[in-house]
Amino acid sequence: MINYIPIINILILILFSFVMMLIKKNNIVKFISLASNVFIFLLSILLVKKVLIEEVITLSIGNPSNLLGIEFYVGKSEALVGLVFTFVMVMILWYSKFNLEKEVEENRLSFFYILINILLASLLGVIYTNDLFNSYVFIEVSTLSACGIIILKDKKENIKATVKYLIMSTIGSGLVLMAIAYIYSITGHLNISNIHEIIINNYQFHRNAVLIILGLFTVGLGIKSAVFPLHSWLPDAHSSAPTPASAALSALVIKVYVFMLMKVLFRMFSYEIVNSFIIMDIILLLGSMGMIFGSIMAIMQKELKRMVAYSSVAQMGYIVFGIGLGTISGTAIAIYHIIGHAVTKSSLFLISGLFIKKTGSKKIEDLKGIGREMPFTLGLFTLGAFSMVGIPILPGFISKWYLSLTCIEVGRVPLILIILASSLLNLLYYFPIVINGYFGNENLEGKIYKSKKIPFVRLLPIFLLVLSMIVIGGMSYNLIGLFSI
Amino acid sequence: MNKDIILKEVGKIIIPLVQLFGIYVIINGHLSPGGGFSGGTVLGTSLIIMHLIYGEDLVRSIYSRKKLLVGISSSLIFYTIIKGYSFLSYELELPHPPLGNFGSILSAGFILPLNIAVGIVVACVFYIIFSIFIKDEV
Amino acid sequence: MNLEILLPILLPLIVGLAVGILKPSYDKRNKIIIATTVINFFLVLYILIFKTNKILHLIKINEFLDLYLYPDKTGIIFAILVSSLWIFTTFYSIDYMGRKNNLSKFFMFFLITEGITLGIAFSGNLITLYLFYELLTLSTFPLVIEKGSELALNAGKKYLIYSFCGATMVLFGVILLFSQTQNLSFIPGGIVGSLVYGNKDIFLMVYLLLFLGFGVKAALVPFHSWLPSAMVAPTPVSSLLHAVAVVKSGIFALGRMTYYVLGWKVIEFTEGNKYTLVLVLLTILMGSFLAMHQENLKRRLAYSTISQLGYIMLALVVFDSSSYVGGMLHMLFHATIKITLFFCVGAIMHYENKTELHEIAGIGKKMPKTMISFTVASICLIGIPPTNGFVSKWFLAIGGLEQGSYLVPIILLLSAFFTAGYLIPVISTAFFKGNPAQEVEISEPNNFMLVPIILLASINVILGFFPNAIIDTIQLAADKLF
Amino acid sequence: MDIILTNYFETGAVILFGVGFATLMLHRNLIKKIIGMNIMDTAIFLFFIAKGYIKGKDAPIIINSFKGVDSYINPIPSALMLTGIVVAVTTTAFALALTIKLYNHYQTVDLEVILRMRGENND
Amino acid sequence: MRKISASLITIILISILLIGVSDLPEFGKENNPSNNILSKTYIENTSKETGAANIVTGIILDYRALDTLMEATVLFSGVTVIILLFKV
Repeated sequence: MINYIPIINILILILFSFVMMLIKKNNIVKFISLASNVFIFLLSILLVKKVLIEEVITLSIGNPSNLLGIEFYVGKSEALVGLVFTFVMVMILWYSKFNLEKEVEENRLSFFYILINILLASLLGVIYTNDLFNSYVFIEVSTLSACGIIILKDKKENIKATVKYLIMSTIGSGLVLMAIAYIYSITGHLNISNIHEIIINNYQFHRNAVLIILGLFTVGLGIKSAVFPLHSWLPDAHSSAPTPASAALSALVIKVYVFMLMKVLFRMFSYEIVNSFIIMDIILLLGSMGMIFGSIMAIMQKELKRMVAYSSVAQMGYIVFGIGLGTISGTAIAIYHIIGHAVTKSSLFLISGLFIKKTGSKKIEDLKGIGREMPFTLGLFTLGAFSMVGIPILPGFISKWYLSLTCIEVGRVPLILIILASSLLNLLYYFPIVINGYFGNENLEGKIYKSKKIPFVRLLPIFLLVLSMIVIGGMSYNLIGLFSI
Repeated sequence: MNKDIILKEVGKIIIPLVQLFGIYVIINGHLSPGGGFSGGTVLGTSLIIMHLIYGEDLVRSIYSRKKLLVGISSSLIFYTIIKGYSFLSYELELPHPPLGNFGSILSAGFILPLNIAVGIVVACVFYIIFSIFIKDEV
Repeated sequence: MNLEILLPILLPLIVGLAVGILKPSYDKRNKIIIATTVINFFLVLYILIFKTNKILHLIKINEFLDLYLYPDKTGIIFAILVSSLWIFTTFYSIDYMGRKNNLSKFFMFFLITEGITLGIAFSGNLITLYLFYELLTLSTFPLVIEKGSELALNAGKKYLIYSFCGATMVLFGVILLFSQTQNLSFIPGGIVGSLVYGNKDIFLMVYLLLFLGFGVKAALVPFHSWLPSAMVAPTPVSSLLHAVAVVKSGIFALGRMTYYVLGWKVIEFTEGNKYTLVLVLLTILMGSFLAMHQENLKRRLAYSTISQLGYIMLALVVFDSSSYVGGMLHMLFHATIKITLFFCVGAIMHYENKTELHEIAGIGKKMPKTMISFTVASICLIGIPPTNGFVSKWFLAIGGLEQGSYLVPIILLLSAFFTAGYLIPVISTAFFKGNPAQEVEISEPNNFMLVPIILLASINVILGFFPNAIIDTIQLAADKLF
Repeated sequence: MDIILTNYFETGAVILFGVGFATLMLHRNLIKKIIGMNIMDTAIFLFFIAKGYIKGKDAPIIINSFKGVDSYINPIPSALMLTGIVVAVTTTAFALALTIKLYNHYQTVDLEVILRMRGENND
Repeated sequence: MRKISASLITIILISILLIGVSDLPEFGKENNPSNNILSKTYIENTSKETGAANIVTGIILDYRALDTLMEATVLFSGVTVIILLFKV
């Protein structure tokens, strides 16, 4: 029965989202969605325990044979990523239970919870599934529901951003579907493992086709996950959305597509096949460019949420960089960075939401002296910033360190300079907020010390997120050992 | 819009036929080409024609938006529960539905009810989307 | 399990946080702080006596993030220096900072910095040292910008950016080093050993990266400009930062790197010290040369610090037993001397609020004890026998000669003249300028300030006469290395 | 090269895909962009369906009696594309809804104009 | 300028995809890799196991029902989002 937890999770989530549609009262809707997500979280813990015992769980849905049915493949990395995603989603829901009313009208509130359930279900589906077409369907669901939580706010910016996002990601999914058509026509399978068995034998006969398939997958999934040159939709969408929505989008949604890309590259094909094509160098280049230019763009921003959004472009650069190294350790670090950044970036977004609510302005320069009014909150923000900058023991440092070691391992030492340079750039845009928040007399004058401070229970989700960030950093050695595709 | 007498009279004849055809397509989904989606589209189209010919109030009086939403949600819930049952039935050795005798309407286990549910969903969704677009507000 | 090693690090941290959060009243706060620093000094002595060369494992996250403390002779000498000078600074700063409100934040970071500096002293491998090094930057930053003015903020940001660039270089070097030797612990003679043969260039790169990276905090010449601009900080802070905590931590880290991680044989093999020697000599000359042109007294002392640090770094690029001894000696002596000078200048600033050279004409009549201590300290710094400054420079010169480079003594002599050149004017202005006719009533600073000054001055003299005890201790440490 | 002519079905689908892509790129009118998106999707469906076709075999529907495994075409692409079509329809509906909303806000469906109109309405 | 670049991108895309097409197996042949054991098994088992004469319906509602369920969810979320969009 425990083997079937992945599909049970997804079914429960969408079932309760259907149920929520019938209910009028917002409080009941909130309760149902929080309860279902917490339940999912507990189930995921069970799943992780099970997976840690027996390496891999594969279950085929619709038919006992994995040839006919749709197969789910839950390895350690899938289970852990799913666990972290559910955890982050629960925290986001907990936060929005208190803070969403300020941003969204009363009669739109219930839709957020409906769409969040569908979104989480689709994300888990993309993570767990081992079937190409099924993952395409899940990706479409996630796109639609992501657009939905962006337009919760009825502003012109949101609609514009959503149109951009929708058009871009439709192109992306079109390319993905094209790639699936190609791969189906040269292998005749949809199950990734079965495709692998066939492709390792006959990829020499279709080298062009395989290269085009790789390119289509990379571009298509790259558009959706805002890999650097294709990121133009991300800042508008993520900064105009209501805060919990942007936390979910920036921490979870864009990661899933990279995870899918990893599956395609390393499980459907294999390290040897992929490294024998030029595509990996291109991916590495994109990752490096993302690390640098994303940070530079972030430095130039005036609005807090836009800055954080651009910083996630830079962080996606790290993940793509890890993929592009094309080694097992590189993949492990990429997955580790997915987890660590999911936790960090969600907490940063939620905290900046609190700041914006407090100061009533999106601008960064209005945050001066915020440390006098909400010192604890800014302290949490500082911890997140430390992780981004790379203070030891925090996840950011761990990923940087291992990425550099892997660079040396594959004999590409100069790339370390890019990693370190981007971490210095992170310093340049995260620390001014902290410094101007805490220090400087003319910043602090006129600020009342802890004026009507937030009750701790409202800070608890963010606190838990930051705590789990530290834990993830501390357990990094054990974690990275577990990750593989 | 001006409600033309010819339209109304032809509609009286055509709309039941269209709906009948939609239902036929749905419940023959497992025997002949078609199925829930095609049939549901036909049904939704019939609602749209009704809306266009007799105006919104008649359709609203029969199928209010609340009813439609309830229809969508409840049939989706039904769908999910049935599919959850059959997904888990392999693991738990639950009994399979009777397949019936091949080729008759009442056969093929869950497929017929699922088709009906899907048909309801598609029809309601299409009509809701159309009615929102034509008034461009809820 | 030697948990006691953790005590001198944890105690100031905890007390500091407590002070910062609870915000006790003025008198209670002063009592707490003085008690803490004094107790800490004795804790360090306790470790010196009972816990030398004992290991305390903190956490082992993975094969490289293995944090442990290992106080050996060198580390404990540094720790004693830090904890003793901290006591004087505490007394001094209690009077200097006065009764301004929201000082509890200042004293919180003041104590935290002591804990972290002791952590640097005790850390047992390079990654632990790196961790404390980053934390030191973060904890001293609020002290630098304590005034909170726009100028202070900019100076602080400059300090932060310089330090983090240095730390990044260090990180790069550490990563390269780790990828070669799967080990970062401190062993006399280095961990590299025979690995250097074959991949000489990588280790040259590692050495240069680490030297420049740590050199940022040690105010090596291309990266020295944060030090004078950080003079906006209040005097106790700048005396601590520039005489004890920060720059000496940089020097200490450099020493660890040179003698305990890479090992001087390896560096000599890679011939990296040829390049760094140039930088060091440049530091000595440029520092003292620039110091002569400063009107502001504190800036003058800051530049003099830069050049004096150059002396100490000589011991890290001229690999010889006696030059090592000289470097260590100068590390201690310069600390005491420079902190005395800073205290005197600070006293003048605080009571007369005069900061420029020409303003202090005739101040020698007004506060004679202070200025006499200043004179004593500057004589020591110039290095006229039989003061302590002379002793350390003597060892340095010997070391240079034994290595057959005659450049070193020449530079030392030259820079001694420069030193005289920028310190004598202060003294002469203080005593002999201004009209001697008018009578001024003597107004010395009160005892909180005066006692540390006089004590430190006399300590300098005493050390100048009886340096042997310390020399022998350092000689023991040196014999392990050479 | 001749294979391109042999696979005329895929070739046509790919060219149609290009036409849709060009429509999406070139036109500033949102409605036309959406039409381009639809053309792209349709081209992909065509491409996919073509994978299932085998010369001279029947649709995969058993009329009276099962005529053996080798007498039916490959049913999988059809099954997949049924799903794909519905997804495309929903996306189109959503895009059209957004267009209507934008038109109510800006009184135009020209995406360039709309995107230029930021700044003055940063409410 | 936009037009030129867009048409260039399109032409490049088409040509790349056509290179891919020229690498694919021939159209309509029986021994293509896509007509493999998988499709044969579907054709053989669907009518027996699900009792559906329409093999496609059998596949989408029984073997690959998860796709269909998700597709219904797409419809649901689509209508949800549209209602949300026009809610005033």
